Amino acid sequence: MLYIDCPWCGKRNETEFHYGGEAHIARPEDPSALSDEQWADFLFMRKNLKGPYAERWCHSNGCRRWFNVIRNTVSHEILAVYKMGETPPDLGPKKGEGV
Amino acid sequence: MTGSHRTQAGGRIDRQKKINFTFNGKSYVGMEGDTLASALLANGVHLLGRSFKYHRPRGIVAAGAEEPNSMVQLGEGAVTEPNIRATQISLYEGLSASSVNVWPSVEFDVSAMNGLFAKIFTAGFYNKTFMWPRDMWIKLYEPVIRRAAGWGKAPTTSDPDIYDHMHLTVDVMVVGGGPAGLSAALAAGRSGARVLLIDEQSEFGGSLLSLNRQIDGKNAAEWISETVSELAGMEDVTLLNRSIAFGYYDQNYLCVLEQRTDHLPQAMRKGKVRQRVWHIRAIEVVLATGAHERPLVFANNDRPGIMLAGAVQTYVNRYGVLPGRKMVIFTNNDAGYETAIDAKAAGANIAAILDAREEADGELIEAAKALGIRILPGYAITGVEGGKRVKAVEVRKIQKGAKVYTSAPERIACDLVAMSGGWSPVVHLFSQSQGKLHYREEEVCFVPGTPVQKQSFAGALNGSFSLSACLEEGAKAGAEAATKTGFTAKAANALKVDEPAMGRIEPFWIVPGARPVGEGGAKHFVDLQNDTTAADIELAVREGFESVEHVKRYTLTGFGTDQGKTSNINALAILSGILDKPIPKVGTTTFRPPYTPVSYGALAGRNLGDWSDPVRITSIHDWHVASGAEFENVGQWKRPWYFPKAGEDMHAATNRECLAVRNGVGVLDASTLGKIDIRGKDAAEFLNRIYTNAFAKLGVGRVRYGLMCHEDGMVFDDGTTARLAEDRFLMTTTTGNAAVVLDWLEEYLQTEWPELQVYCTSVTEQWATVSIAGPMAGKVMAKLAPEMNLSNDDFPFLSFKEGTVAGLKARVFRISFTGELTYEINVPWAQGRALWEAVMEAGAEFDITPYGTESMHILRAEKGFIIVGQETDGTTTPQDLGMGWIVSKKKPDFIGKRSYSRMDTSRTDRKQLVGLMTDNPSEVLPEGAQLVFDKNAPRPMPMVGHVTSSYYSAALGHSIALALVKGGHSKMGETIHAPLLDKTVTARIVDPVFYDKEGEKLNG
Amino acid sequence: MAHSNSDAGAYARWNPGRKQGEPMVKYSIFTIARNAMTSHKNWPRQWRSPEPKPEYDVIIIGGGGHGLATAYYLAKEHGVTNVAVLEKGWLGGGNTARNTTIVRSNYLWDESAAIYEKSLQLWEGLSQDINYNVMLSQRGVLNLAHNLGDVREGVRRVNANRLNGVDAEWLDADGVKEFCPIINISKSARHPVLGATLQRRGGVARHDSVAWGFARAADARGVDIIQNCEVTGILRDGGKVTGVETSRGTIKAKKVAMVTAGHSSVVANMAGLRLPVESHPLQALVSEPIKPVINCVVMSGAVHVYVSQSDKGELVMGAGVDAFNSYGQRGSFHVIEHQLGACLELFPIFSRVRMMRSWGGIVDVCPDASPIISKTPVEGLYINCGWGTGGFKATPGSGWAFAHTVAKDEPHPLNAPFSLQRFETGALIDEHGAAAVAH
Amino acid sequence: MAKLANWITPAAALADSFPAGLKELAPRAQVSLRGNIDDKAFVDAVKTVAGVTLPKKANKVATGDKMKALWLSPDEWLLVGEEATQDALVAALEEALAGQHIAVNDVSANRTIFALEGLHARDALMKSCALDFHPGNFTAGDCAQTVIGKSPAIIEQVSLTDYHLYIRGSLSRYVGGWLAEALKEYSEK
Ligand SMILES: Cc1cc2nc3c(=O)[nH]c(=O)nc-3n(C[C@H](O)[C@H](O)[C@H](O)COP(=O)(O)OP(=O)(O)OC[C@H]3O[C@@H](n4cnc5c(N)ncnc54)[C@H](O)[C@@H]3O)c2cc1C
Ligand SMILES: NC(=O)c1ccc[n+]([C@@H]2O[C@H](COP(=O)([O-])OP(=O)(O)OC[C@H]3O[C@@H](n4cnc5c(N)ncnc54)[C@H](O)[C@@H]3O)[C@@H](O)[C@H]2O)c1
Ligand SMILES: Cc1cc2nc3c(=O)[nH]c(=O)nc-3n(C[C@H](O)[C@H](O)[C@H](O)COP(=O)(O)O)c2cc1C
Ligand SMILES: [Zn+2]
Repeated sequence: MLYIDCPWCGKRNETEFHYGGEAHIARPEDPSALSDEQWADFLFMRKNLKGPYAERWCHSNGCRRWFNVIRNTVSHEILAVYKMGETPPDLGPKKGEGV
Repeated sequence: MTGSHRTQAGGRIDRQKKINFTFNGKSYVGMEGDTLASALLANGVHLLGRSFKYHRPRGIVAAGAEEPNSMVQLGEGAVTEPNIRATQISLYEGLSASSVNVWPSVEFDVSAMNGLFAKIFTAGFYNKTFMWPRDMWIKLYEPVIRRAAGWGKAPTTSDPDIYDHMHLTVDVMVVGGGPAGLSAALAAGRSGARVLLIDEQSEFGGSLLSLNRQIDGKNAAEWISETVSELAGMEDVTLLNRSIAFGYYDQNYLCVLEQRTDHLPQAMRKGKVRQRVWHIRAIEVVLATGAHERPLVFANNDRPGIMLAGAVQTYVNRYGVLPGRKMVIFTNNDAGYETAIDAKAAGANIAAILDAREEADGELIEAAKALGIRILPGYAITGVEGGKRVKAVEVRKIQKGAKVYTSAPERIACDLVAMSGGWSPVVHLFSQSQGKLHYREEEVCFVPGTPVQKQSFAGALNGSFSLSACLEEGAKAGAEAATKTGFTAKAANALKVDEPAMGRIEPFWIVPGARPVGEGGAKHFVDLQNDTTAADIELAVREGFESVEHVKRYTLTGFGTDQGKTSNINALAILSGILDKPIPKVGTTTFRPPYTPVSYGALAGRNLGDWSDPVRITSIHDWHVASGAEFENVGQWKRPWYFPKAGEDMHAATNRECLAVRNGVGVLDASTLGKIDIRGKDAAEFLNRIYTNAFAKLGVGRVRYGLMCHEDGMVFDDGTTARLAEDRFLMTTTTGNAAVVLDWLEEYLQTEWPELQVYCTSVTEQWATVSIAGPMAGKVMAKLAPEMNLSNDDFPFLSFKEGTVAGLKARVFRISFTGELTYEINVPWAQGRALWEAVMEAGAEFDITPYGTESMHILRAEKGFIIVGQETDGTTTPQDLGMGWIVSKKKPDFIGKRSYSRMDTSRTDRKQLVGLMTDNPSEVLPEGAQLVFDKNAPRPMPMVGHVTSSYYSAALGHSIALALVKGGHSKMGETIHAPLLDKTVTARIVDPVFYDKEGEKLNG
Repeated sequence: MAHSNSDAGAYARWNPGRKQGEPMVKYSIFTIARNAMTSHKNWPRQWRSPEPKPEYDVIIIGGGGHGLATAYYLAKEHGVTNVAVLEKGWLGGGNTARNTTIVRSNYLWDESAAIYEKSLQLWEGLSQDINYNVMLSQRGVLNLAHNLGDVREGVRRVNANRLNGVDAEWLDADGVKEFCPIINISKSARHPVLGATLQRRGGVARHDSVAWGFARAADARGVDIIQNCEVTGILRDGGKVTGVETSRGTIKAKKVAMVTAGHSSVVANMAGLRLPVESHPLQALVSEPIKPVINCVVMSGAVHVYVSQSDKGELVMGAGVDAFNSYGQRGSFHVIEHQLGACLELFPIFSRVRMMRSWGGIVDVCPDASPIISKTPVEGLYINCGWGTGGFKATPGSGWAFAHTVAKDEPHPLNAPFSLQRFETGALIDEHGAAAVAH
Repeated sequence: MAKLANWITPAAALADSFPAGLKELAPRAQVSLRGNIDDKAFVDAVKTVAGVTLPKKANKVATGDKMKALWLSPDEWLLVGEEATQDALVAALEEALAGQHIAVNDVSANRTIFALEGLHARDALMKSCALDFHPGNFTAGDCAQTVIGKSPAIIEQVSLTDYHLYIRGSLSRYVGGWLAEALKEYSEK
């Protein structure tokens, strides 16, 4: 049971949240300008990193805000939490590896 | 001969309170404070069960959670429980237990014949045989193997007991209430921190309950009770005994099983919560889980009467039981001596102490000598006499490291062997928390390495085996943990402890018997529960299974209900010897939750029956129940499925309901639809991007149907949206999808288009919705809302009005899912019932007919309207549904648009929605029937689609079906077949709109 | 430090190994009996433990069931024997070691049914083929329906299966009760059982034995199985693969096949490829062994649990994946609690049975819940992944088809639809509907 | 203004079976308000109309003389006032906030309110919810959107031992039954 620090509500159990997968995949401005390959890339291809990974969560049973989390996908440690639109914090060379 | 093995005095049992119980049908008497194991030993019963593979007689080995053998079937009937360890059962009046997996009895067990084939049943033997003839595996071999499977039996009826869950957040959680844990809790508690102390045993004190020690000039028992009562007096300290931390998960989340009534006589348990799972979130965790003693591995070391020395000491000191009268002690460290001394003091005859170490001296050795106990340094047990109880041991002087005996065998008669092979710290929880272990050569054990969460360790868990160290480390860990959580704490001054000095331990992993391991009749057991022997481990390695994980799986070491608490370290040490690889390089297998088994009932808690998944009901629900409705589960909702009248089946009921709507008037509770208020200056633009069709130009007061797709172009929801104001819309979603759609909208608003000024608010349960439909709907409506202008000009199809209906503030929509004139009346949710009753009353003269989801489905299918999730399955585009008209060509972009031009999605021969009419008008195709063009094709038959919806249409007098058919849109009029189990049904492909193609009935 | 007093020198004697290509000892009750006479001291290794050669024709990354089966069929069907299987840990230690072993072929779409059915047919002769008892137990798999939507989908699948030549039956609630008497079919249950699909040829097999059996059989045909050898890089020259970098040095190869289940993205990334997969934890648990009470496999997507009883007596259970991505081989506890609630809905008599061990694996899930068995944009590099929660049953079939793809440098018709291209064209094979619990 | 007529929620049927410490409250005016807390005009207008300063701090309740405002999200509050005042409140807010980017919705019927009171209220919550209700962490004037059993819920602490729980109408019978069961253990003593 992850303990996720909602930027507004504070630490809550994972069961209050909805997982949103990899963060920072912006919807293309003009999808019609993309090739099928580029579109497939946007739709389906994911970094799926082992280690620190920037991902999205929504506090769906709380304040309903979407936000970003950097979580180590091996240790499950949550390294950073930041709001939508914010740039990922610099976690230093070691922890932030692979983000 | 009850009580014959009780000591004269002492122990923590209440000798005045006698407790009657039965084992294997025989009556015995124990005492308050006993466990089943101690009571049986007090009655001279050692033989409790049989081993798994060879069905060898097995007895009690340990005194706690680490016990590998003594599993019993506890209790009877509905409350019977398999595989409970006798060492963990608090004795209660009327307890009944029996041996598991024996037939006809534990004394005489037919399957002991397996022992004759022991040479065949080596590790992994089943991989090598039972292959020919091929079908004999399923017909003969497997059934025979399965019959031998399992230990105890599950009850055959439901569980009458109650279980529940609790959540608790604390500053400091201390696991283990031995000296280390108690002093940790005390130090933390005194700082004012919120502290939780748990211990699996019936009382706090841990191994201190079994030892003769003085703390601060007091008896240990006194120190324990003073400490516990001080803790109990602290406001923010929670004490849980009979509570096992069984799982240590990420972010200091620990789960604890509290056994609340298992120690009570059955009659006193009624109505009480039997077991409770505590979900703990702790800022700091102090682990003080102690250590388990290790057995020694020697020939036939499994005979009943061969026990762990510390357990013997526990039975003697804590339970006032002498498990044997004539004992042989076999040890590789000083602990065995203390057992000998305590047992002798309690009246046992100590035949000898075999010390695997050639040199041993120190306080305890001297004390034993002073008592005149025979000590044999450098000796080991090389053979055991006795089947159901040890009768004697064969001992020899042995040179360590080589198979050399330096003395002739000597036979020593005894009725008990107490062995100590050293101590294995209870690192389970730490390992579960993802910690890596560190091997301590000196203490010959694995201890926790670097902390990985906010955690610390104290006591025997750390490999600190002296009481003074345990107390000191505990106090320090407790104080530090509290300090880290923001309290001011300091460890109290060190307490004065009277305890014997303990000498060094010498590893001694395997004692060869008279013949090499694996040869001859003797067996060197490593895992008693799974009958894994040292020879099995050798065989595994010989066959190439070198990783400790492979050895575990090939030999099943540590696979049992004890999860190898006493066997894992011995197994890996033996493996290390064979591979000539240091123990830490061999490594351990993975520790996993639970630490000890946990009942399914406790894990499920109260989440059973109607609480397994919340039932959502509308405010009109009780009317439906009272009217005899049958219900359908739609997501979490209960919706009326149909309203049968006396004697009607579903078919008759829906025929009647549908005809009422087509010819008169029907009424439906549509309150379950999701409703979302969407507001802001960009609301229209937002909807334009979300829906496939255009919303910008929708007039205020008007309503439009829309389809929502995922980015991959596949339909995922539909519904109508009304424009309440220039900047405000009310969206409806399908019943099951309300929350999903809201999340979806928020996701786009917050993550993709934060520049749009739009707010979404769920109002699903603000509005109850009653839908009246049919040619007479207008008449009913007129009665309900006399002030409302219902004329088609003033209140046209796809518009809404606000006003008063049946005296209630209401919003009325003219939309239609049936093709009939329909008014969907919305009133505040909690007034839904009042509205419904008013509608029934107003409609009575028109024989207004309540209808359910089944009729709704038929009526919409007659009109060719889709249901998301029925006509669609995540692979269906709007175009496939023949709804290309709803996909805007003009809008530059909307969710899903880009995907339509992909190669596969733009094919024209995709599966497309069509209607089907069977050749035989009364034949109703089964939903889910597959369709083929060539009914004579061999299998695998090329399938071209399937039936998504199918009903008998009473209005049309024939069956109708909707189907997705490959290229269906261009195959109107063609013949298609549905090959079923017993026949093939032929149908014609038709337009999916079956009823009132021109839409003439919409206006009544 | 002091070790046991077993004679370490004897280790060499016990492990004479077997020369490459030397025939393996045939397993049978007779060889067991013969070996019993020498106290089992003469069994040879089941597979060799060779040092990696400098170069192979084919390197298979990943010593799970799929990788080992691929090696076996490369040797057996295509005569390609200069093959190495590189496994970073112990062979079979990935998902193969930790799955709930459900084997069935009753998938909805034609493409899936074809490959899983091929697999099931291979299963049916596998123990004999590889001379290793994988304990395939065709005791029947029930897939329960709890609402009208489930019923519709179940019937749809049964019909599709039949026409595809896959055995399938639809049972109503009473039929379910008859087939599995301990299921609660009460109408008043929160999610009552309305019926079920049944595939009688479905069942379970012994997970470890599958890995070990394929390893032994592949080894016997000359394949080098190299454990404790982690691939850390994929070497390329232009657009073509030339070998791999490993924890035991560089190894060259003409072709490289990636079969690393949970770690697909990590390994593919070494060749500069991004994949449409995400790695999730999938948990499972076993109860303490109890006397046999359930003689079939029961799966329920709606209440989310599946159960069978092993030949040792444990109830083997699982549910759905944890929502988040993870490489931790463990999941969240609430998933287990939820699953046991579901279990007791179906089997109230299990309330006093106890969970003995729980664990997790890492499954790589594709957006359409179907696998990828495909060539890649890099010449000579092939990928087999995305089996998600349900690839154990595919082990022989996947290995068979993948071996063809690697040997011939073109997919077999059975796996052609499971290409990487489908994510561009949109020709997904969406097994979600039919596979809410996709084991 | 008249009391709300014919107000029936699914929880009502349970009223007789509720143990001491649990009851469903009579309906109150509940209005959902969305807007920009950093916009002074918005905050001031609400203060004027509703008599309460919207809390900016997460999970806090602000109490005015007529009504209170529960923080639900950074741009969302639940205004709770006397029964049957919602229409007037909505109208007044709409008027006062005209032209701003806001949303006002009458949600008086959307959720029903349970009062959970007394010594064991916290125990019942601990059985139902993972939040930390220790007085050092959650106290009068605090609120939270969370989960009770398996239902979404808003929990507001109103005094030392008393809580109000705002539950979706459709789930009110589930939650009511759940809480009653949770309290049973204590009422039987
Ligand atoms: C809990 C659980 C239950 C399941 N239940 C079922 C079920 O009932 N039925 C079913 O059909 N399927 C089930 N599955 C799915 C099934 O287990 C998998 O699909 C299947 O085992 C995958 O086999 P594999 O050989 O591809 O993968 P694996 O067995 O995981 O093998 C991949 C191997 O690659 C190795 N590897 C990874 N990276 C490297 C590297 N860099 N270098 C070298 N080696 C590497 C790994 O160590 C691993 O051994 C379940 C899975 C889980 C986790
Ligand atoms: N003679 C020796 O060499 C030797 C060896 C080991 C221990 N000891 C003695 O044992 C004592 C050790 O003290 P300690 O406090 O470290 O350990 P302890 O064994 O006294 O206490 C540990 C307690 O933790 C409990 N526990 C373990 N796992 C648990 C779980 N998962 N959930 C709940 N409870 C759990 C146990 O039931 C036990 O009561 C000292 O007195 C020491 O002298 C002596
Ligand atoms: C089908 C199956 C049955 C299992 N049965 C048992 C068992 O009886 N006892 C046991 O301890 N573990 C059992 N396990 C679990 C393994 O011990 C182990 O947890 C699992 O293979 C994952 O490996 P790991 O926990 O070492 O990471 C079983 C695993 C599977 C896949
Ligand atoms: Zn939040």
